[in-house]
Amino acid sequence: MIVLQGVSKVYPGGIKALDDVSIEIPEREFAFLVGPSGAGKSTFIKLLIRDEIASSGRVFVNNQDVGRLKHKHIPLFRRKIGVVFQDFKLLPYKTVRENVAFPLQVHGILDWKVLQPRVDSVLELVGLPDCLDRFPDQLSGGEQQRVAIARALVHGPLILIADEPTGNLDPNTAWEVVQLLIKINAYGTTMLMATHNREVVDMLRRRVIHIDHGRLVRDEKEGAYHAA
Amino acid sequence: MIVLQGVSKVYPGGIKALDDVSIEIPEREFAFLVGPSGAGKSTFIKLLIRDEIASSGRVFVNNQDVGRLKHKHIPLFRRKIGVVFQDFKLLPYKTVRENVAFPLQVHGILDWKVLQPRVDSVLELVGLPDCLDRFPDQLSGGEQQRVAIARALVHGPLILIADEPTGNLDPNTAWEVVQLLIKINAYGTTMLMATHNREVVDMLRRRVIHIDHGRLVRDEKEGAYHAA
Amino acid sequence: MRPRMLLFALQSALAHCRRNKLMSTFSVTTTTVMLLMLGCFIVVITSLNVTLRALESKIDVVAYVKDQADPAQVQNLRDSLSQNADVESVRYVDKDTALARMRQTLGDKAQLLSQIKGNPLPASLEIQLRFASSAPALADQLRQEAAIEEVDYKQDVVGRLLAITSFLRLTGLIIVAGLGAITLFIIINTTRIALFSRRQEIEIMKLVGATDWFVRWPFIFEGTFLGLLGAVATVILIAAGYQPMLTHLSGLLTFLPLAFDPQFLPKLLLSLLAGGALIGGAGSYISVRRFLDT
Amino acid sequence: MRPRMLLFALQSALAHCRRNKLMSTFSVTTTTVMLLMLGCFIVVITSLNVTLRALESKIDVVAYVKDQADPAQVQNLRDSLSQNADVESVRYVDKDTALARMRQTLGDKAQLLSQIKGNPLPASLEIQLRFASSAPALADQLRQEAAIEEVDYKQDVVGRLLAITSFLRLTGLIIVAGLGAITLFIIINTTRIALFSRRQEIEIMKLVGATDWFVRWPFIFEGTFLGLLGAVATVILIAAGYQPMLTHLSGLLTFLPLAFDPQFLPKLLLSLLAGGALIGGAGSYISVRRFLDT
Ligand SMILES: Nc1ncnc2c1ncn2[C@@H]1O[C@H](COP(=O)(O)OP(=O)(O)OP(=O)(O)O)[C@@H](O)[C@H]1O
Ligand SMILES: Nc1ncnc2c1ncn2[C@@H]1O[C@H](COP(=O)(O)OP(=O)(O)OP(=O)(O)O)[C@@H](O)[C@H]1O
Ligand SMILES: [Mg+2]
Ligand SMILES: [Mg+2]
Repeated sequence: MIVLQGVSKVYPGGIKALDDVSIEIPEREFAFLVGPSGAGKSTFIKLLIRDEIASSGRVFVNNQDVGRLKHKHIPLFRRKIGVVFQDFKLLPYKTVRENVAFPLQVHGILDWKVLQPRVDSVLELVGLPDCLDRFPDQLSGGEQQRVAIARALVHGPLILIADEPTGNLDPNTAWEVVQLLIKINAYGTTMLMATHNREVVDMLRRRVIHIDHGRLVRDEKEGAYHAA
Repeated sequence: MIVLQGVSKVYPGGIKALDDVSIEIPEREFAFLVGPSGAGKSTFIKLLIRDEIASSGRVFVNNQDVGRLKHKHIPLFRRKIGVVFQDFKLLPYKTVRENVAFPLQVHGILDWKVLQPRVDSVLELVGLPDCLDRFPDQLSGGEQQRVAIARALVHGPLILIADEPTGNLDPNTAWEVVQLLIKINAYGTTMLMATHNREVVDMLRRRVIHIDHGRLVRDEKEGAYHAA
Repeated sequence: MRPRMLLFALQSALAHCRRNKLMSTFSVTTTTVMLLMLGCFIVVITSLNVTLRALESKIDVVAYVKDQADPAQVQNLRDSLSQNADVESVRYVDKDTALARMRQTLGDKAQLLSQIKGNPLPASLEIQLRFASSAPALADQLRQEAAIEEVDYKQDVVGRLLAITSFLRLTGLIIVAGLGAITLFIIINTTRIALFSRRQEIEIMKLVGATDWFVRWPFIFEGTFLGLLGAVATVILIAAGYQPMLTHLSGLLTFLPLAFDPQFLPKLLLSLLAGGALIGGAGSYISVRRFLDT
Repeated sequence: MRPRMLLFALQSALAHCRRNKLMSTFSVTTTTVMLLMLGCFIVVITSLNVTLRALESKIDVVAYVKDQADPAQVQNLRDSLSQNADVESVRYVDKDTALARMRQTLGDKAQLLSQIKGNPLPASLEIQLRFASSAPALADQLRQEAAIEEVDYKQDVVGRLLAITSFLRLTGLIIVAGLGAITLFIIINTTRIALFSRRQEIEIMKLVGATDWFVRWPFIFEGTFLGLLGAVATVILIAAGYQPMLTHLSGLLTFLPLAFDPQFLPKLLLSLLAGGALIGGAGSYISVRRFLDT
């Protein structure tokens, strides 16, 4: 599903964010991406959705060479992926309802009779049934984060990528969200979650991909947050 | 230092974020503000710096009635406080160096010969010695958060308020930051930290102010994240 | 599916305008001010053109008839002139009328004429032209006629008048074209600046899988809508100000044949509406493209 | 401390312009286009005013002298007229010269004159005025003179000319004032739209303890700087285009006394520079205030 072959990413200014990373994440896997702040986790994720392009090496997602996607094929490619961005990236002038509905609308589902139940149910799942008509800046940090999660889920993507999705959530809500992600993974969605939440990683014992200073330093099938 | 007397906050749309909260935080205290997502922690903090005004009740900070501050007295009032915002609020067109120097410049310290060593040392403290000339959008999430922390510290405020300052940091970096805050508190700065980091709260055993649905539900001298 | 998508884009556009009233107001006022300026100049310059045409039409060509000319020939000439498309009217002034006129013109110096024997003044054909520009050709043609002694049409004055009027017409055209280009540029530039603050929104939409067109349409509709709003305001202002302005101007310039085309106003207002909507939409299209490419 | 703070604000402003080149370019081009438009109109209308003055100065008043008038009296009158500030020149045309002229004017019809006994034509004073507007008063004054039979100054033509020129002057003034107001509005509105995307920055600065003025100064300097840049571009374009334009126009309008004031251009360019900087700075000041109040 996700394959990186000797991928490096150097940002303008010569900052090396990823350094010769090769990895393979098969379909239906649940993988954690861990590493200290500034290790290159978000950069890794940006490469997967072509928010950035690798400086060298190749990135395959869904059997497509992401770096060589034609401009017009990018939207269709991205619609098969759901992403929770570290900085949420909610649309400021759209309500919560419209933000969550957006990935479906992009798919061509424009009838609110069809959209409404799906939006409602996914907001219910993340614990936000009451703020449908508010704008993102009228929500608390954790509420915004959950809207971002809801938006990533709503269209049932093949791959779900979450960048630090519990950073603004209290432990209980964080656990509920993680349970939800596990359930979604169990139904067949490939999961990649960049996180600093040691508790969650240590408890779940799933695959752990550990990067540090842009290098892959550990890749364990049933790993913990810190190296054993 | 911080006194709330029967404070309520109702946002436009009738959303009650704080409900009759009375509390007192004396000078030099280190207090945690905990509660589930949407409990009202950030609203609490916004009232302290007059980012929002209480719908009823009175807020005193530094013996000043925050709600009744005259417009022209607000800047001087705010300069005595350092705030780490949940969403960082870095200035996008200023470099890291300039962002961190800004609170000092606001104080009238404009000479880079004076600014430079202070900015350097505080960035060193938060573990970011190398990105002085980058802009916020060229930093990772955790790096941005640490710049925000550096900016809150740099002018040696009387009160340091941090809203979820470790949400984007790995456990090690988070601990370093917390140690730093403890040290600063030990030198006499009053600390208020809104957090979801159970580990940190449980380890430090400081005062815990717990709010839920806008109500004060627990206030313990040496509390844990969850009620005993 | 396609019309559905456009409807969705329209709804999104209107929602954004409603939610961001301040910014929408700024865009609309810029459009209104620029279109109003353009519209006023078009009104003035169009009126000027009508006035110029009126000025030109006042040009006379006088053909002096030889005393010995054959009256039938002269009559023929009159008839053929009457049928000439360039000619507004022809009048035959016989020798006696000419003398009577001269007497009148001289007033109390008319006794000078009594000292002159006979009538030295020739008969003439006074030809009023539709357009001054046809004067030289007609004069040349008349000079060929056997019955005509001499042709007089104030060559000098007509030349100047034509030079002035064609210069004024050209100037008017240049001004309107120039102001049109400036209006276009300012509205598009304003749209660019306004959209600059929304480049993150555009980026987010693309990251969530929106196609370029899915992103574009709401912006195009928004630009069209705001442009149309600005044009509506302009149209209201011009429609309300047109009549009072005309009356005032006519009062001020009694000696100038200020003429106005009654069918012109609705045409202008419709053009302004279409123009406002078009520029607004096109401006958004162009501006969004810049942020889509990245 | 104070000048230090201004220096800091200036540095911040320049840094922002450098870091946000796209937006700065948009602002500058809007300023340039609007000032260029205003500048061109000012150039044209100022030239028009000079031309109008030239047209007006061509007005003559002719005072016919009584045949029986005392030559000394006439000489007196000539002298006093020469000293009149409104009078450009005075010329005495005696009866013989008048007759000679008439003969010349009549050309091959001059033999008519030989039938007239004596010289019926009066001597006259041909007075060229500096300004047409003084004609009626002077004519009235001359009519009081014992030596003067009659005064002729084409009352009708002068009236029309004065009406036209004063109307054109007024129109020019209205156009320049109107375009000035529009330029002001558009630049300020553009600044508002540009700053709209920076309201969060302003909010952050205030949250960190900046005073209103500490926030404002960099924006004012930025507006001033961008306005000045826009004006510099305008000035370069006008300075480069002025001479070729003049030459072209003069070629086109040989019959019109197109006159240009050589000291006018530097004045205009300086005003544009000052105006651009001022409007830019004031626009920023006004726009920032809106976001400070909240
Ligand atoms: N646009 C950019 N330009 C330059 N450097 C960048 C840019 N984005 C990220 N970096 C740098 O690349 C490195 C990796 O960043 P990245 O965001 O991938 O880290 P991360 O693992 O997500 O960290 P965090 O846990 O703090 O979010 C960091 O050192 C960061 O400073
Ligand atoms: N501007 C606003 N308008 C309306 N409601 C708001 C606004 N800001 C916050 N709220 C609501 O007020 C409540 C408290 O919000 P607040 O941001 O204080 O929560 P919090 O405790 O900081 O949560 P988190 O841990 O998720 O950051 C929430 O229900 C939120 O939806
Ligand atoms: Mg990251
Ligand atoms: Mg919060």
